[in-house]
Amino acid sequence: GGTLGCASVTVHPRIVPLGSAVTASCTIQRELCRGLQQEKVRIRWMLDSKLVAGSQYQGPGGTEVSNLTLPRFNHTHARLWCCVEWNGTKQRLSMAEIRAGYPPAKPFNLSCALNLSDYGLTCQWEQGTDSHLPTSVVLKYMGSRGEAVTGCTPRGGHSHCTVPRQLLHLYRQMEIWVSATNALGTAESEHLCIDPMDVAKLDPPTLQSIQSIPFQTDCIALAWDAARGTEHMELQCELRYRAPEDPAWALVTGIGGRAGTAQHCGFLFGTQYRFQMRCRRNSASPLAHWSEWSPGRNYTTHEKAPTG
Amino acid sequence: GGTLGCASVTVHPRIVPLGSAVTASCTIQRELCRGLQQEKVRIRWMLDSKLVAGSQYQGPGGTEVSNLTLPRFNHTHARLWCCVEWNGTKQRLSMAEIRAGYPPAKPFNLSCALNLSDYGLTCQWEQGTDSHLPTSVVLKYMGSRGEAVTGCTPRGGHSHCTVPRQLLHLYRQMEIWVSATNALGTAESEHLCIDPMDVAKLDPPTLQSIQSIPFQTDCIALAWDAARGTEHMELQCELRYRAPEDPAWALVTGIGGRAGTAQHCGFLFGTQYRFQMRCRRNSASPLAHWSEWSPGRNYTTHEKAPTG
Amino acid sequence: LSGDQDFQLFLQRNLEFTRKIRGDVAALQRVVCDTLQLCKEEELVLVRQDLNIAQAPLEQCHKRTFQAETCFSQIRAGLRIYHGSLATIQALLPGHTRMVETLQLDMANLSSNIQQQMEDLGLATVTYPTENQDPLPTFSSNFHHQVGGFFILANFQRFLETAYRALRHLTSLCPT
Repeated sequence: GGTLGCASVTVHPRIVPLGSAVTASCTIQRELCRGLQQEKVRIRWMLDSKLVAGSQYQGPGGTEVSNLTLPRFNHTHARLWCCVEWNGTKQRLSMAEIRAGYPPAKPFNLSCALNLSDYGLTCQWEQGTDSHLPTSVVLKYMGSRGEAVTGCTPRGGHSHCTVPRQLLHLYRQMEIWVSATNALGTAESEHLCIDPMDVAKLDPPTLQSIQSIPFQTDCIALAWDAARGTEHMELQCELRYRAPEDPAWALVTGIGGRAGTAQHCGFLFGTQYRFQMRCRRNSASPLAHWSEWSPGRNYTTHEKAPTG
Repeated sequence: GGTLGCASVTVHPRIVPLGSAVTASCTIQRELCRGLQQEKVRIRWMLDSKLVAGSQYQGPGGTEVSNLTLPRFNHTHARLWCCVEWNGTKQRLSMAEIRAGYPPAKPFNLSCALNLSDYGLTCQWEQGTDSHLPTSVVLKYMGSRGEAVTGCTPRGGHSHCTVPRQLLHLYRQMEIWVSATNALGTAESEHLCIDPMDVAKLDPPTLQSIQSIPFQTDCIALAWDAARGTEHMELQCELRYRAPEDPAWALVTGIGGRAGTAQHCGFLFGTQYRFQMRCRRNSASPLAHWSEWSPGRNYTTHEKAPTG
Repeated sequence: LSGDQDFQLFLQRNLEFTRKIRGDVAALQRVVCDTLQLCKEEELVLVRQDLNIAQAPLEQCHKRTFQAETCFSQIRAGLRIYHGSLATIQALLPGHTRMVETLQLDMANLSSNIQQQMEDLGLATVTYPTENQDPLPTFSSNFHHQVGGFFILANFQRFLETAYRALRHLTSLCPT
């Protein structure tokens, strides 16, 4: 680095792990420095605005050289100035920037969800500790010929991005991971092995109607519609209900298929219950996402007829 | 027209003024219609999905022809189907689309403003009544050799667009207008004759300081900065002020020049006033735009000293 | 062949995928009906004879002596033909380009899912060039172009129904 003219600074390495040593050398070619010819060349080093001592000696071909070692460099970003004393001033003749930080932390908690309106696969992750260095983060996946392909690049330091439908391959396993790279190294998150459809995020179902089943049963029948865009899917749904004074929701699992109707018994008579439902795609994958709970719907069961 | 094969429909004209007459004719060349040879050809017309009666006769060369007149065509867009009865069904053999509407309305309320950050000239206008026909709208201006040049084309039905700096000629009068064209005609807005600089839209000035002028006067002195990017302009500014209980703003006009300071008297003592200022480029053109009012600034005038 | 767990997963997934594609084709047919007023096949029997509309053969998936390898190959060949024909639809429905492109993406994915499964099963497969060079059909009039589009979708819907039955038939050949 530095100019090859009157003075040049070389630093090695330019980007260092925080706290490690940095060595620099400044070479002054007196004959190329106008106004410096007669003067005795006294080289001074400044780290940002702090004076630091180097060791000066005569180099080859009448050059003056000063070497400097910074044993434990703990700035994340600093400027090393090579100056000479001249007319009572410190003349800044050359400069090199030094950066320090850490190799990128391993991204973790990678999770993805397929948006069914545009079939984009949005993945998010945790970045881990800041490396203090410019770090490029990219979401990658294994292409059909086994090569790593870039799915998407998060914008401006975000830790999520969306792989567009065009790059996805539906109904087939894909290997996907986050890769972070800076001057000091690369780190990869766990590799997720998913079929994008397995992580489809469904909109909630809609509870259409709830009725008590006549002739004094404690059962109700409810009808629901699955979210648009899921007509072709096998769904697995859950119902929860609760009377105002109930401490917790009661849960009915395993409501399946496309039927859109379900029956359940064990309700108190003449009691107002609040019902909600949610669904997910019926798949073996543990990563499958439940939809949000549907908007709640109240229903008061019929009174029990006076007996005898 | 339709196909030259088995059946063809001709309509005249294809685009008509709303409510006017449309005549159509359908010609069936029996020998080219596979499956129709033996049948008695009964031609039926359908306007979109409504049956309409035509008059059928034998045309030259063994063809069957049906003519149709729609006296007052009042659909803006319709499909005219030529069908034949066949095996108990109406076979659609040919189709022609008819559109109806009005010549474009004359665009009005054309106004333009020059944006001083990118020197783009943004013009907006009112489109007038919908012509119901595909209409191309273009902002035009008179080029240096007197020919009409396209300044910009509004996107997707908007009624504004921006002439980029490269096409503009600053500090020179230009003639600019909107031209709307569809199949039934062309309409032009009023022609504006402006120097783009005359319609510069300035950012508001900033009120820097307001002080009572000492020694018991009812005057105040205020200092303000004109917006960035107007340093080379002669400005004309206005000040308005108001005490909380005042019904309306008081207006001080004719604050001019570059001075950036002004004085005004007639204020009550010990009263909190709210001040705002706006400026425009000092030009003869009545079209010059005032900037928005600057952010308001409160100031309480000093108390009147007890006399005697 | 069909007792294998992976093959079962392949079948379940791609049965759903085929249902999805059939749904998307039906949606396009509704658009053609709504915007072009072409809704009923029986009204277009005569004009159809003036047009030569691609119809992909699928008899290997019908036959009593059902043969997965040849049936799969015919499904893939058909998907390719209809993938190309959809360009005709795209030109007809400029406002629905994304809908057609998404359908084409799904068709390409389904075809390569089948190809990969055939390779996993050790069956011979064809690899098609990515770009489809088949020339697009030309139509003598805008009306014929619209009717051509209508029949491409109708034929493709029937093709998908047969393919779906073939895949379902495979699931029934083995205990799930």
